[in-house]
Amino acid sequence: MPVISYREAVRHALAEELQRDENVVVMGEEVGQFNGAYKVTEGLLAKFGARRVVDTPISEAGFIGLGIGASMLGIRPVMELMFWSFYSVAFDQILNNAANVRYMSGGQIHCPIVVRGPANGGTNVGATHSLTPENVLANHPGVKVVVPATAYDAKGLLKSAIRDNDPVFFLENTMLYGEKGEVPAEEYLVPLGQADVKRKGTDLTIVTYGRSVLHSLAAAAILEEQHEISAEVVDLRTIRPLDIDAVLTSVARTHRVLIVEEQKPFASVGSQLAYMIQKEAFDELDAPIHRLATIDAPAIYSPPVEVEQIPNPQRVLKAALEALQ
Amino acid sequence: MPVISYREAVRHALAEELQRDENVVVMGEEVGQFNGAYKVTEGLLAKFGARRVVDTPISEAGFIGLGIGASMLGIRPVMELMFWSFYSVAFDQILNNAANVRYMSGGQIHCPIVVRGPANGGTNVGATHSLTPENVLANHPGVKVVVPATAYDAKGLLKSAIRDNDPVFFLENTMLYGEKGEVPAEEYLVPLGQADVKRKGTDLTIVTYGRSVLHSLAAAAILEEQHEISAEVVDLRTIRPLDIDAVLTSVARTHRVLIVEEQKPFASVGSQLAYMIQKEAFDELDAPIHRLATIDAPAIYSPPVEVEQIPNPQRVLKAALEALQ
Amino acid sequence: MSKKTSPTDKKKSEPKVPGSAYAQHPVNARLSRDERIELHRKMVRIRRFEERSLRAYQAKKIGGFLHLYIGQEAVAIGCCSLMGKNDHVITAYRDHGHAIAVGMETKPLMAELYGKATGCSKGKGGSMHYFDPTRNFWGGHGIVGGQIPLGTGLGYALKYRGSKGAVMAFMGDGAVNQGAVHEAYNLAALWQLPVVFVIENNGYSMGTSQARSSAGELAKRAEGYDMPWGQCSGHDLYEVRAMMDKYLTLARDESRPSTVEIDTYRYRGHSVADPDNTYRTKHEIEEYRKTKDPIQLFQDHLVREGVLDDALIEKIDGAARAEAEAAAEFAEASPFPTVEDIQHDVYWESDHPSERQSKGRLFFD
Amino acid sequence: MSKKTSPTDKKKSEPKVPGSAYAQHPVNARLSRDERIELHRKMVRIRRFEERSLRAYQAKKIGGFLHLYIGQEAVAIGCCSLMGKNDHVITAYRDHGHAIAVGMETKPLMAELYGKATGCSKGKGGSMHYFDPTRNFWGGHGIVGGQIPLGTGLGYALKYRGSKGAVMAFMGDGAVNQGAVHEAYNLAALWQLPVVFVIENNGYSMGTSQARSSAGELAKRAEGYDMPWGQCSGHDLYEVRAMMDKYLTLARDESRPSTVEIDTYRYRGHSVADPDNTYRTKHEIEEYRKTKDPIQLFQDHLVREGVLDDALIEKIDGAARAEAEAAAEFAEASPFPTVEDIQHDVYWESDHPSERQSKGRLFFD
Ligand SMILES: Cc1ncc(C[n+]2csc(CCOP(=O)(O)OP(=O)(O)O)c2C)c(N)n1
Ligand SMILES: Cc1ncc(C[n+]2csc(CCOP(=O)(O)OP(=O)(O)O)c2C)c(N)n1
Ligand SMILES: [Mg+2]
Ligand SMILES: [Mg+2]
Repeated sequence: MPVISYREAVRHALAEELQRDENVVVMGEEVGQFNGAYKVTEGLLAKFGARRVVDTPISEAGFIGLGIGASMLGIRPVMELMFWSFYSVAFDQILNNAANVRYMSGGQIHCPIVVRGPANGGTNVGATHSLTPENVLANHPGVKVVVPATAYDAKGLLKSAIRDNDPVFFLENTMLYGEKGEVPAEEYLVPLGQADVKRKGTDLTIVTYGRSVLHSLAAAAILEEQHEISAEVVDLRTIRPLDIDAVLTSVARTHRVLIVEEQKPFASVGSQLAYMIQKEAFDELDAPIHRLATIDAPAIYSPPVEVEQIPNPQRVLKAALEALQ
Repeated sequence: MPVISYREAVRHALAEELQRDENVVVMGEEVGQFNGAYKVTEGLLAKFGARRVVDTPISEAGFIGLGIGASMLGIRPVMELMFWSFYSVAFDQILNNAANVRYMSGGQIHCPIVVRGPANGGTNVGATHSLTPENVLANHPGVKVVVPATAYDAKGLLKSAIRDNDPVFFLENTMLYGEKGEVPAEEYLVPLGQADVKRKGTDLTIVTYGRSVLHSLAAAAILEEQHEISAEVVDLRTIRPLDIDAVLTSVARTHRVLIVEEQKPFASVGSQLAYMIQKEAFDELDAPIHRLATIDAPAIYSPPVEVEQIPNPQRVLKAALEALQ
Repeated sequence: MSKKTSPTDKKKSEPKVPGSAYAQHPVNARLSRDERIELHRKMVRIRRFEERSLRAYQAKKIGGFLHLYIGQEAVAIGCCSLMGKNDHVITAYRDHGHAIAVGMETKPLMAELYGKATGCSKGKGGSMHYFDPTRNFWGGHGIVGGQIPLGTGLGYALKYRGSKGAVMAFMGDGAVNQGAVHEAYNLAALWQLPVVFVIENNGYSMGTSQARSSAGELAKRAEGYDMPWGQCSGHDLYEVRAMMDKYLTLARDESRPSTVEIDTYRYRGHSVADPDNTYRTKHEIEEYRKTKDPIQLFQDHLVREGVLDDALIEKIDGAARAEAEAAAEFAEASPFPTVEDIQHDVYWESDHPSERQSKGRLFFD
Repeated sequence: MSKKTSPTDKKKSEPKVPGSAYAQHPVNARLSRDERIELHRKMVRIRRFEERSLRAYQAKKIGGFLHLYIGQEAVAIGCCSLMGKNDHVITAYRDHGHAIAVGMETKPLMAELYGKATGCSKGKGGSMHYFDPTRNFWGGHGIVGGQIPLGTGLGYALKYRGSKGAVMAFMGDGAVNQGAVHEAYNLAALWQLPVVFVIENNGYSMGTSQARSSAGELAKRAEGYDMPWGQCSGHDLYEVRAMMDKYLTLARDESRPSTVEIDTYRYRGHSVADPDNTYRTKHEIEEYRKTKDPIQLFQDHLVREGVLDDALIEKIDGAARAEAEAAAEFAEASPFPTVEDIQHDVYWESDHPSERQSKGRLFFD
């Protein structure tokens, strides 16, 4: 199977869907002539032209609102937020308009829009550029939220997202863009809402998503080698819809849970998972559910310190050992 | 003790602090000449003049950002959001600027700003006007979040909030404005971060805040009368800082927990509480933690149906009985 | 505080002689007798509908907000009467007039106010959220200014598809101070989208006069984006049509955006809950009623033109009252949505279970 | 797409003769010899500091973004050299120039880039977030346009207190398309706040030329809010001072806001990570370097004025290089913040435990 980067996987998904459906438009700051701030959209302008690949001014509320409006008339815009952090200036369009317009119209309207871009820390860009809003987004019924960890998942999920008739928020990760993985040459889709057990295990369930999947796998390898502990790593892939069954199935086998997430802890995705697991699998739990999150403070700039603020393999390892006590 | 409404309690807090500190300014849409959309600020313009009580255009990002900037120079603005829902257009100012500027400056700056206004459903104003963002706000380290349920608490907490040197987000409730309660004639403060046991009980801990406190008390009365169940009602009053000790103390006595909140369920304040309780009091729990939240959909307009979408005494009662099974 | 002209002394275009200076404008001159009557009828239907809804509100049949359009009817009717099949409309929460103007039936409109399942939005949207995409009507939006980027996107879609149409994106005078509006202006001007931004300037945003909320002339801000703009009175339906025809044509034929500020007035408070006693005088309201009521003015035109007479006026009014009453009866008799309905119309996918592609849990408790 | 004048043919104010037409402006004429030298020295110090930081970045001593100001020095120095004790500054992420202009030491600036505890923001802010309230410098802000309401609020505070001061709120040409900027314009104009909105127009927002991002002339948008505005070249430090003096005086003396657009140019990519090969030609950059470099132009003025000679130029430059090197050594030798430091500087209250009034848990895990 071809080995390509996460960045290329996203790009291929965009190219294939642009090719497949005349209504798909890629839009955002620097996506065209500049080839993308993170080069995800490289070459798309040259291939599809300025009608399909559209550079915007720095007006996130304006152009995302515009995309939502266009989607109501059947355009399928795939909007790039240079950073998901900038949802802060487009919050109203994203979470009042895209999320609610179907409902408020009694089901007469739907918004087949995708908003995508990176949402992560670890690149030393400071507090305002390191928001990880998957919890905030998924709090709003009406939207779907996807956080792929691998090239394979990124491509298959993005293609599903673009074909989805509901607003889908797709959270990538600048630290993953260069990560490579096997991706089939032939077309495939990964359905939204289906978790993936990235590693089988029996002693501990690590529930995670996004880049933390990689850290969790690294920690699981050390647990196996150095501690003879068999950890299962469940990659949610999609936050909403949520494949809670996959989580519960794993918990029913391991009876111990560690949630790993690159989020501020208060009212995070992990909080929600903890609530659901204890509610739906109370008797399966041999110990409290543990969680490893980002250390609770705005994102620090200092490079070596930021590494310690967000999850990393050593932090996951330590948390896993605690969860097993 | 004088009995006044929640609305008056908030107004008195504003008036007293305007009187006490020349740097306090009340600002927002219609707070002055119109006497407030919900008449909370009635009479303040007449009493304190247009320098201290300031009407703004409909520019939430602009005027809240302005307030934050002014607070950096020592003004203590108390900003009214006509609805907290409109934080959607001011999100960046509130959660990137107010929450982060102290951190990004290495502690050189602080923002003694209060943003207040109602955040609730139940008044049939539809999906975009019924946001309850306490979970989203409290997710961001650097801010404080207060949700008072009674006139007494509203006054004492708002006065503390105005004197606080960190940004405080104060969430009122239009359905509570008319509720009356005893409020001392003499000055008092209620510290942020201190829960209040609004009813003592032994069989079940109901953890709640805001208007749901009233519903929980109503349900607790029925539980006592009709089911001989003694429910304790813990009113958090403040979401961040969080008085988790008060919750744990109660759980250690009752061993059963129901969380009641007027929030969309996914990654809510209740999720966070559930995580913390099971983590810190795992062995105290005789049954899974239950939660009653708003039915997961955008806020419906239809008046009799909206009553059923948000928590109400009957829904709390039903949930309490389930939690006790 | 910057100097302001109040709405009352800004009506430079006001007719000096009885009869409208704009009656002879081609877009008006070509109107048939029946079309003229229909324009009048629609304005009357709006007013009677809203008066009836006000009574229903007072009788506690309606919850939430009720923002009446009474006094502004000539704006929605004037603008929407120019709509061709590729023209689209979006507006704010004061949307009853536009809904009737685009041709929606009053029964589902009234039922929506009552929160009934037969409402145009199934009782989910309420007064602020009327929608009818089949009539190119995209709402009814509650967040001030939030609909303007959406409307700009409708224009984008038209241009993308090569449809020769125009979008009218309505907003109030207070809405121009929302950042999203300006972002949309720039996008529309930069990309030359076929959007007419219509500012319905009724002089107040809630209790705040224009002079207390906005620096500078409202429509003139368009100049900063190289966008053509115009101002007109919204009391004379003929004038609204004449002005809008020009800018709609610019949008349809040349795909050029513009901003049109239409002076108008609301007789009622901001919403039914507004006591309306802090920010304007009873006298001001009465003056408008007496001298500028859009229905009265147009009725006078049509009487002078020999199109209307007392009998017909009566008949139209009677029918409009009866229609409003029938709408209220329909609303009253209709069922409420059920608690199960709360979770319908959230996701396209959960509403189309057989076509669902995604897995996993969509709703939480 | 609206017609645009490119930055290069807009410099109507460019001096036709050697020497600056603005040297005789009172605000420049009154400068002492030492003051002139100091202006030059500060520009050189910025440039050498940034060149040194670029090398540190390439050596992987610096993380995140590094947005260099090289080519724009006359703007920050020109503007900030006019600051009185009640004048304040706020800017975006391209903030090194402003920080040095207001008088910050380069050691803590460099240490901040290295992410060290001795940095001006304790290593918490990085390149984009320099702050020094003691010098009336309020940052360094990463969200495009987000600092503009804050700056307006600084102006509000000045006026509230009755301090006779002005705020300079800097932004780039791309930032004018953020809604928050327009909301702030309206507030400043409506309330007559002493704020000068300074658009540093370097022709590009990242890889997007002005013509591809903005309809209309940038500064002219101020007109829509009845705000005075001006445009000038930012290559000639004397011109910047002459123009800004006028608007700062308007702010200080009459509490009137304004918008000033200053044409300038950055030689480097948007940030150090920008390969800078998709949106402008090498030729364009070289032309600027050769004909409009602000340091070279001012140096030439001062040589003509007899203020500078080769020896002094050399000496200043050598000292600036040595200073930059010393700053890098200081940064290198400084300690990083600790993991415990992550949770300091979040809340005023947790940083002042003895004065804490609130109870309960402030941090979560
Ligand atoms: C972002 C936002 N802020 C505030 C409100 C509350 N609000 C609703 S309507 C209104 C006044 C709007 O006035 P204008 O735009 O002139 O329209 P009009 O009501 O006169 O039709 C306000 C402040 C809102 N809905 N959205
Ligand atoms: C709201 C927001 N959107 C996008 C960005 C990413 N971004 C950072 S700088 C920049 C370009 C800004 O250009 P301009 O305002 O001209 O300033 P310059 O970089 O030229 O100094 C962009 C798009 C951001 N930081 N904030
Ligand atoms: Mg108005
Ligand atoms: Mg620029």
